[in-house]
Amino acid sequence: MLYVLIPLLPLFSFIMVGLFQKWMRNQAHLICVPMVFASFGLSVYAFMQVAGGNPVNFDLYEWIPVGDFRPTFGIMIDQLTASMLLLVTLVSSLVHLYTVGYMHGDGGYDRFFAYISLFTFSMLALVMSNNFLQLFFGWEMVGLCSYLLIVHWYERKASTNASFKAFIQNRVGDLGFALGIFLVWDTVGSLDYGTVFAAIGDHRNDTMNLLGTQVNVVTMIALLLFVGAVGKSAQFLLHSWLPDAMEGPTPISALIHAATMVTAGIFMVSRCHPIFNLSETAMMVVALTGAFTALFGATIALTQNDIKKVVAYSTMSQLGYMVMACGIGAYVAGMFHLLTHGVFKALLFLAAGSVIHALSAEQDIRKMGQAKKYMPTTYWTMLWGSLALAGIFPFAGFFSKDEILWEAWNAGVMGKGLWLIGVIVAFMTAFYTFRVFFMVFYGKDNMTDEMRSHAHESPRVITIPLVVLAVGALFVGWLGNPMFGPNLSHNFLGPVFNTPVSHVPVTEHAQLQMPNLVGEAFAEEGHDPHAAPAPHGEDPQAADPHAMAPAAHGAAAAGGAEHGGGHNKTMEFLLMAFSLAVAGSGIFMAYAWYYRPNEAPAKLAASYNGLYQGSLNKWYWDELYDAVFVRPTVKFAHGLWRVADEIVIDKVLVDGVAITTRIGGEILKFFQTGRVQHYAMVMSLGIFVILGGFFLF
Amino acid sequence: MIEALFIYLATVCVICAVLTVSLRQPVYNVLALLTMFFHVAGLYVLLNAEFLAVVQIIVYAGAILVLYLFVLMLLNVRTQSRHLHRQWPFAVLILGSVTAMLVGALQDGTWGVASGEYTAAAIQEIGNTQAIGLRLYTDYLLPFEVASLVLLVAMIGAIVLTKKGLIDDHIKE
Amino acid sequence: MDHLLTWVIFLPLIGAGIAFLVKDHQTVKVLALVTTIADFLISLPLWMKFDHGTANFQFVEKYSWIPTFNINYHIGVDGISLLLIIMTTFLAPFCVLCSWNAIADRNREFMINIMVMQTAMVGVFAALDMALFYIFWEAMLIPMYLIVGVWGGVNRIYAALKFFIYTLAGSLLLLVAMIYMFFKAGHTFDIPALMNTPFAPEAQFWLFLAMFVAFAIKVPMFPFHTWLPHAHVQAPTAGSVILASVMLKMGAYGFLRFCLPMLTEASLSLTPFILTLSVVAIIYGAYMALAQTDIKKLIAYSSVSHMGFVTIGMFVYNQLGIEGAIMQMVNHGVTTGALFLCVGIIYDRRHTRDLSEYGGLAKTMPMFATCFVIFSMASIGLPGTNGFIGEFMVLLGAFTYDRLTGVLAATGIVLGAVYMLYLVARMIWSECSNPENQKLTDLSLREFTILAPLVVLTFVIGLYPAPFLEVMHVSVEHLINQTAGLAGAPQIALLK
Amino acid sequence: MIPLSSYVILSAVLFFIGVVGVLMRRSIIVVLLSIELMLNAVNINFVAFSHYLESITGQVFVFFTLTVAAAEVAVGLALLIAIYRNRQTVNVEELDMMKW
Repeated sequence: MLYVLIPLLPLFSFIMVGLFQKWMRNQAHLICVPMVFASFGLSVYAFMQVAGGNPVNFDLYEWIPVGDFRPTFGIMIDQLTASMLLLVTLVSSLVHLYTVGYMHGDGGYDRFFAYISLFTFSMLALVMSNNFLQLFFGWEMVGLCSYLLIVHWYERKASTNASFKAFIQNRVGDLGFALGIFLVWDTVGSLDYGTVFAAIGDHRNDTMNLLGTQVNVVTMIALLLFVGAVGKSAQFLLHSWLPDAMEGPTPISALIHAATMVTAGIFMVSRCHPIFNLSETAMMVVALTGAFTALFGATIALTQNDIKKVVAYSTMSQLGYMVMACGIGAYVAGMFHLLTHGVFKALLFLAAGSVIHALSAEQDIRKMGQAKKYMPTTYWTMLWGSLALAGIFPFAGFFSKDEILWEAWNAGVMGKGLWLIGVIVAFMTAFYTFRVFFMVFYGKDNMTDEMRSHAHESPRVITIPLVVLAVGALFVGWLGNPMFGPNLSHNFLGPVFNTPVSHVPVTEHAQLQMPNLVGEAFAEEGHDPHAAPAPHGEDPQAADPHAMAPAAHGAAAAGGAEHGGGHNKTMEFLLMAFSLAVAGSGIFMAYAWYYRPNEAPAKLAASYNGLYQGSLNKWYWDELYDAVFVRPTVKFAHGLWRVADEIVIDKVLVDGVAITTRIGGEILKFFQTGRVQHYAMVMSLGIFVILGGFFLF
Repeated sequence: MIEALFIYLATVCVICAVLTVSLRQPVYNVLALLTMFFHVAGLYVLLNAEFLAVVQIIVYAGAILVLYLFVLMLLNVRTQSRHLHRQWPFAVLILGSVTAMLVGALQDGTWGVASGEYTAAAIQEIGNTQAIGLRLYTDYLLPFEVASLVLLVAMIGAIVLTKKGLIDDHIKE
Repeated sequence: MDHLLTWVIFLPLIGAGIAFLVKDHQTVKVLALVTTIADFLISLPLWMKFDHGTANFQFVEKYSWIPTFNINYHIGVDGISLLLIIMTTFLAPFCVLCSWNAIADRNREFMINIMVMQTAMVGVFAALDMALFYIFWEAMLIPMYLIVGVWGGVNRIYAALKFFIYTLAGSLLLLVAMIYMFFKAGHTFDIPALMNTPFAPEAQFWLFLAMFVAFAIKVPMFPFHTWLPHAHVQAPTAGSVILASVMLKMGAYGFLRFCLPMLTEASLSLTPFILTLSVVAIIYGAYMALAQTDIKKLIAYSSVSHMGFVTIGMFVYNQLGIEGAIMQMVNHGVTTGALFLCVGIIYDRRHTRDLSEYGGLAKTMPMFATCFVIFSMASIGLPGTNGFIGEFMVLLGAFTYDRLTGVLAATGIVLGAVYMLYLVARMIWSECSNPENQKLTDLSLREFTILAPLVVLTFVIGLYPAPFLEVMHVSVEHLINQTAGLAGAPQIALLK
Repeated sequence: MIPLSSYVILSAVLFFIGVVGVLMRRSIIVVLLSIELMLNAVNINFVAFSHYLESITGQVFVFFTLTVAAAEVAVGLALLIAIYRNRQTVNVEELDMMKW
């Protein structure tokens, strides 16, 4: 029951700050920061418990008990949840700390703290859920928090619009997600993970009628759930809210729109892998969506000039990577990338925030340059983050990204294509990351005098989280290192995905009887599970780095490539070297063009103006949505209101009845002459009619 | 014989009725009605209702129609250039057809069964007047009293309505 | 307290009677507040002593009233009406409080109206005799007509007249149906007896149509909704609250109390028709709301949309759907009532309902903004707030009954968010450019007292709805069993 | 023997002549006369039925009809005088106060 405190502590601080706002004001962090750190501490404890083979699953209370429908609020902590817990609470703690400095003096200081605490609670409720409805609860709540935080500076029109957009696009995704949940309930009759995952296999051949065609129910479920992931993880078609969300303060960009909330989609797909695994079609859709998003985001990121936008598009692109990984069944790789990405992307955002903070809230990289001398800590941490993102050995991104690429390589014909996309994206990623980096810290000094005079290194509360994350960015990747020692990420996460679908042993309303695989795995290798979160990868123990990979595939229907043995190992190294070279060339290109002021980019842009404008304008996707959805909807609504409602229904039909009555009255008025004989005449007429009718019929 | 008498009486009744409603001068109307009342009395005699025949003449001819004549003289109403209402053709047409329908319908009706209680012979034996009186003052005593009350009310009403200054002022206001 | 329910019904009327004798406005205000609060307090034992284990009516009182027509004073509650009664008594004090200063003219009469209104409303939910039901049902119109017509806005006469005649027209058909049933059921208006009377299917069809018109106007369902925006816009705040929170529920309650159990075959065969109208109402209402610039109109149209969920829930004949519909009724009462209260609060300050006049209220009225956003989120149906519970249950119920209906209705989730957030964005966020808005003061203590309990209730229902749900389980099961005995409803199998 | 239907038909014809009189005359006096005519037509019916059904009750009712006729004449003529006094007319067409 101690685990209940993990989400409840942030909730408590939210409530306290919310209720006693008046007395909190600028002291809000005094409650929030300790609470979230305590939550982090508990998460570490929980992680160790899980690693020690004590996963938990229990219900707190029944939420909506109606007949057979008995969803609960419950807590389930398995390996997947535990690693998410760590990520969420760690990043959240650091962001809380960072916020103390970053938001200092802001009018909504207390409000901001309240909301990020609420967000932390919601995100924890999401990942710790043991059923779909609580997942949905967290899912929507994080959306709300994201909304409230984007609109933090509500007086800016852009913030308001961005928040609106974020909420609506998320809601569209949530609609799909909700429908997916409905279908799960309708198919299985339960929303509890354990029950659903255990029973979904029995329905693998069920079909349903979709507008006249028979489709597989499980595919339908998977696709609908994935729509939710598309919305939340800003995948292609529901992606355009994420860059706009950068209107919010930078800490939340780091926390919500990089490290945690946007990864909920990947988390959900991983969590629901027993469903996805059953449907090749769904997996293919997932993989292709992810790959396309990765490419799409990267192409846009190439030309953006707003420092946060670049990072945002890069986030989108990386999320695409993770989704792609899920789509080929490489959940472990996806989750691992999620974790490493959470760390280094949060770092990048926070560092970018530090830059912005230091340079008088300027976000346009064209107006920066030579910032290195003002902020050494930021410089170094950002460098580490950029290296991690670019995928340079030995930083985190290298391991996780290459694992995805490797899994893709092994995933059949389609996988090869995905691999190619992945490599191209990797090149772009390296390029645009260092484009920003060089333009900010080197290049031509385009700062105004005023900016320059205020430029300074950020205070401790800002730099400490940066440093912590930078260290993390350096080491966290080694957890999934495929070369030396055991691949800890696979050892730890693998069992979740490895477990045969029909045997997921989560029992309803009872303590979870998780297979003790994790503990055994660690025990066999003589490993100290308690040290798992710490960066220690150089354990020289011999272990097959792919021990878990086939397992991950075993369940996967899409990634059916068989692989194993020495040949693959060589191949893997070759591919690693290749992608390293690709990333390196990307960095070199950025160096060549942006380290010193250079005409080359402008020339290139001029010669491919169409492409350049397209990328700069996000391939006109906003304009397209505006023209296809927004404006027609508004126009249609207005038209419908004016014509259908006000005129047809109200005036013609409803008031029409009244007017007809009135006209009738006006006509009948003339029969009211006041003369007795007329009345008598009408009576006679009546007699005539009655008698006539009587005789006729 | 009786049939001939009936035909005569009925024909005169109808003609007088038509005259009553159609003649221009009110006095002629009254006189036509008077004629009709006499013939109705004749019909009553045909139907063995001698008492009623007498009452018909005394009350209707003697009292009611005389009252009309008094009023006519009292008011001295100008004869109007147009004595018929505009809707008269419709009235004649519609009611004419109604009458036609009724006449058609009533041709061969059988209504009720003779009770045999007051056969012509029985009435003759005790006398028409006594027969009515017996009925009126026994079974119909209460209606009879009510009728007298109606007359009383009518009398008071007539007085109140015609008395100058009682109603007129109100109406004028 | 043997006659607890009678007390709950007639206490406000007694209060109104006393208020007639008192001339002082201030005293009457206090009297009204005390009466309504007392009424709420004595209605609580209904809930606490309610036996969850039986579908029978409880707290029944039955006295012969008009023996000639076998009309009885017969009242009682079951799981379906209990929550609605509690909700009615719960909201009444807020109506009094929000009219405390807002109604300057003839305040005393206003309070009397509110109290009379409450008697009629509780009476409708508690009546177990159809004639009694009808009397309360119609009696409700009079104070509402006065509230809109006397204390309303500029076009109040038009709105009040439209409201009155529209509803009355529907009610008359109800009367016809009622009299027919009276004769068919062997000269009784008794609701439990009528529930056990089988009516011929052809007769049911016409009876259902007659009742449908009456109830659909009140709900209001799609083509019968146009009185609502007018009435809402013109009504004073308390009037809007009562309208939205309680009166709209009467129609839905009527469907549950009469159509489903008494006219089961007709209900089943006309289900596709009702579901279609409901889906149209959800989507159409949302689109209408989107086009509004008048805050009250926007919320009024949102009510059309939300009540669409209620009617869908009732006509899917499963426990999720029907309980969801009842929850949705309660939630809509709380949430929309609260939204109207919010609008009233801001209207008292600015005397305009034009959305373009507002903006940036978060800056000048942070507490108000917080409450408003909370209620908006509840209206959107965010998990954790009350709105989610009803909406989700209804949608899930609808989805299991007929997938297409479920899917189409679920689009209301998105559309609801669109118009509600549009309202929030225009009103609460964005720049506080209007100088009038910069002078606004935040909630007073009185206003805070009004909103705070509603905020609490929003979350209580949202996070722990079990106490609200458990009272209705058995009654709803009973209702479903009544319908389940008959042949399955025709399905619109487009997605099945 | 004269059949009952003859009397009934006669009565009906007379009655409707009376109705026509009520409908088509402009003078109140003649309208009242027409009403007397209708009453008489009814009386013929009563008496005829009384005779043919061998029951004296019909004749008793004629008696009552007579009373009503007398009362009607008294009140009617009184009204007529009152109207004439106020409006100097006995023309029914000009009396449209019932419109208000």
